[in-house]
Order: sequence, then C-alpha cells, then structure tokens
Amino acid sequence: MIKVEFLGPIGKAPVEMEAKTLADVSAKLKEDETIAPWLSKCAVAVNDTMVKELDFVLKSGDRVSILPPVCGG
Amino acid sequence: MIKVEFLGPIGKAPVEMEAKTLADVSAKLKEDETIAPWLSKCAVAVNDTMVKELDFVLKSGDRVSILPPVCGG
Amino acid sequence: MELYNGPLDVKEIFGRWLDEEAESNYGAYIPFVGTIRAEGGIEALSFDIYEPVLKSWFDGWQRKAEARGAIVKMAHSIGDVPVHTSSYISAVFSPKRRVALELIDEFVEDFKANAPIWKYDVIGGSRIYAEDRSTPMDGAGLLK
Amino acid sequence: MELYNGPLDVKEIFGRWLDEEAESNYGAYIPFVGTIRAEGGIEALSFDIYEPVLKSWFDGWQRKAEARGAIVKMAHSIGDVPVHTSSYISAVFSPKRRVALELIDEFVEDFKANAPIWKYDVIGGSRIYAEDRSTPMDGAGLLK
Repeated sequence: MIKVEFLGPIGKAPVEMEAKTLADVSAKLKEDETIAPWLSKCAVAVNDTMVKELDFVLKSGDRVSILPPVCGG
Repeated sequence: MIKVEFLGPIGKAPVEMEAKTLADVSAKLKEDETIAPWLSKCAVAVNDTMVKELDFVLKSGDRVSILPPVCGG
Repeated sequence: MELYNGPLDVKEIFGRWLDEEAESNYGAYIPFVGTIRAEGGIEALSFDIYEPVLKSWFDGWQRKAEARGAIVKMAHSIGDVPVHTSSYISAVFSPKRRVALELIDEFVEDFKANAPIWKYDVIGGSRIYAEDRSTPMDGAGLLK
Repeated sequence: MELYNGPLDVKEIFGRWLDEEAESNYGAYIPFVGTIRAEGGIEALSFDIYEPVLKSWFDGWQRKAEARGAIVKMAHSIGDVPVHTSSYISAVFSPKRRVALELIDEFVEDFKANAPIWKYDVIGGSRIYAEDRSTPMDGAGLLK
C-alpha cells in the first residue's frame, strides 16, 4: 500500500492504493474525474524527491506527492 | 583661451591654452611627456559632457576634462 | 532557508544576512525583494508551500552556488501577504560581481519555475488559485 | 544619486530606498551591494569621483530605466573605505521581475565601465592607483 497526496490548490484528501510503479498510480488517478484534468500539468515526488520516470518502482509505505503548477515569489 | 584639467590619478595641475578644436588640444598635450602616455586610454569631456569627435569646436572659456581609466564599485 | 507566516520583515532579513557574511570576504551581495503589487483588485496574495521539496530544491542551489564560490539565501512567506508588503527575498553573496549577477538571475528564475509554492489571489476575503500565472514544474505531465 | 565620504551605511540606505518606494507599486527591488575584499594586503580602497560627469551618466540611466517602467538608485563612497565595509550600492525598482534582473546587470556593468570614478589601493598608508583593474571609458583614445 502506498499513499498519494495532492498538494496546493488541488484540494483533495490523500488516498491509499496498491501500486508497483508510478504507471500504476497514473492508471488509477486517471479514473478519478476530479484529478484527471490536473495530471498533464503536475509534477511528481516520491518521499519528497522529484521523480521523472514512469517506471519508478514503489514499495509499501511510499508517499507520492502530486505537485500542480507553481508560482512563488 | 580654454582650460584643460586632468582627473583622478593623472595628478597634474590644469593648464590653459589656445585651441580651436580638440585636435589642437591633442597636438599640444602630446608635447607634454608626462601626459602623452595617458592619451591613448583617456576619454574626454567638454564642459562636463562626454565628447567623441576630434573636430569638436571649442570656444573661449571651455573646460576640457581628461578622464583616465575608471574602476568604481 | 527561512519561512515566515505573513509578510517578511525585509529590513531585518537584509541586515541580518549582511551581518552574517560581514567577515566572509564576499565582494558582491545581491538581494532580490519581491513585493505584492496592487492589481486586479486583490487585497493580498496568499501562499502554500511544500517545505520538504522546497528544502531539497534550495539545498541543490546551495551546492551549485558553492561550486562557483558563492552562497545563496532565501526567505518566503506562508499564508496571506497584503498588497505593498513583501513575500520573497532571495540573495547571492559572491567574491565576484559577474558570478553574483548571473547567479541571482538563474536562482530567481528557477525559483519561479520550480519552487513548490502555490499562489492565490485574495479578493473579497476568498482565496483563488493564480492558475494563469502558474508554471508546471520540470517533469510535469509524468502521470498524464 | 548619493555620494558619501567614507564607507556607506548600507542598512540605512537599503531601508530608506525601500521606504521611498513602498507605495510605488513596484514588484521587484534588486540592490547590488559592493564590499571591499581583503586581498593583496590592502587596508582600504580609496575613490576619487568626478561628480558632474557621474551625474550625467546617472541621469542617462534614469531615463533608460524609466523607458522600461523602472527606476534606478545609486550611492557611492568618496575617499577611503576600509576592508569589509561597502563603497557602492546601486538598485533597480521595477513592476516586473524580468526587467529588474536585466537592468541591474546592465546598470552595474556600465557603471564599472563608464562611471567617472578612480580607485586606489591603500597599502601602508599610501594610495596607489588600481591601474590594472581599471577600464578606459567609452571613447577613450580620442586625443592619442
């Protein structure tokens, strides 16, 4: 079981799911109508490290963060 | 009669001379051994405005400033 | 890296950073101060920050700066920051002018593009995501 | 444009400029602070300034900045400035980040190249022209 959290303006509570890689996370999140529109513009961190590979392997207890477009300053 | 002043590190008192253009000033300053070596690296202002034309016409009472290499900051 | 609730005390931060590096023999100190502009009828901007990823991002920049003999500092606000007060200060200290001028530009631009901070307009007391001014981070779209 | 005998009171100048523009609705404030580095055994640097031409140079930059919606400010020391104190502050205020970052770079670089200021190393109490670090101004060599 891994945990997915949605940062900033997405405004959705964290969800838990079974997933072996980020590709599995992608498949499951696309099923959620409130989340699917965000995916094309969101970056991803696993345990607070930015990740850019869809085949990134997850282990139980990992925390996946979904980061929408930013504007600091 | 015009006045020529030497700024910053040149360390020479102002001189007065007859000159119709900056070309005349150039010819006279080249005769001064202490000034001639500075001329290739100095810029020139007339009455505190930077000038870049050697045929610039001078009138009596004008003040020509010789500005050596700079390093502010 | 310093995070504060509400507006920054710009003079305190500027002066403290100056004092911290007073004996470090840096020749150039360039802060960038970001202030909330009155525009679009806003009362304030408001910010969410994801601190763990911001810390990693900042540590990465500290290493890049050190490789060029320089250091970087940063302070940012969390929550509401009223118009005409400041939400952001970053700074470079470097022995050399050229490095400092180049680094502050790169550091501030990468901050805008990749620091995990979300901005909201505060209008009539409600908080509206500044979507049109926001930038997808490097690597965005991975899960699309 | 502000000229001072001896080192600058950096915090006072930074804070006063901030206050002066507090209601001007600029989004970016970038000061550049130049501090005397301990190197080559110097005790201090010392500066001569030719103020009339410096004033013209600065006024020209104020016009260039205004054409881009920004303003510039500048303070410099005259005479001796000890190691680890500051001789120079320039700053840009602009509505926009990008203009501010570009202007501070151009303004500081042109300052180094064309502001009529002469620098001397102070070593053992004597004042030695920093010829090797000095740059002929635009148009130099006219009378050669």
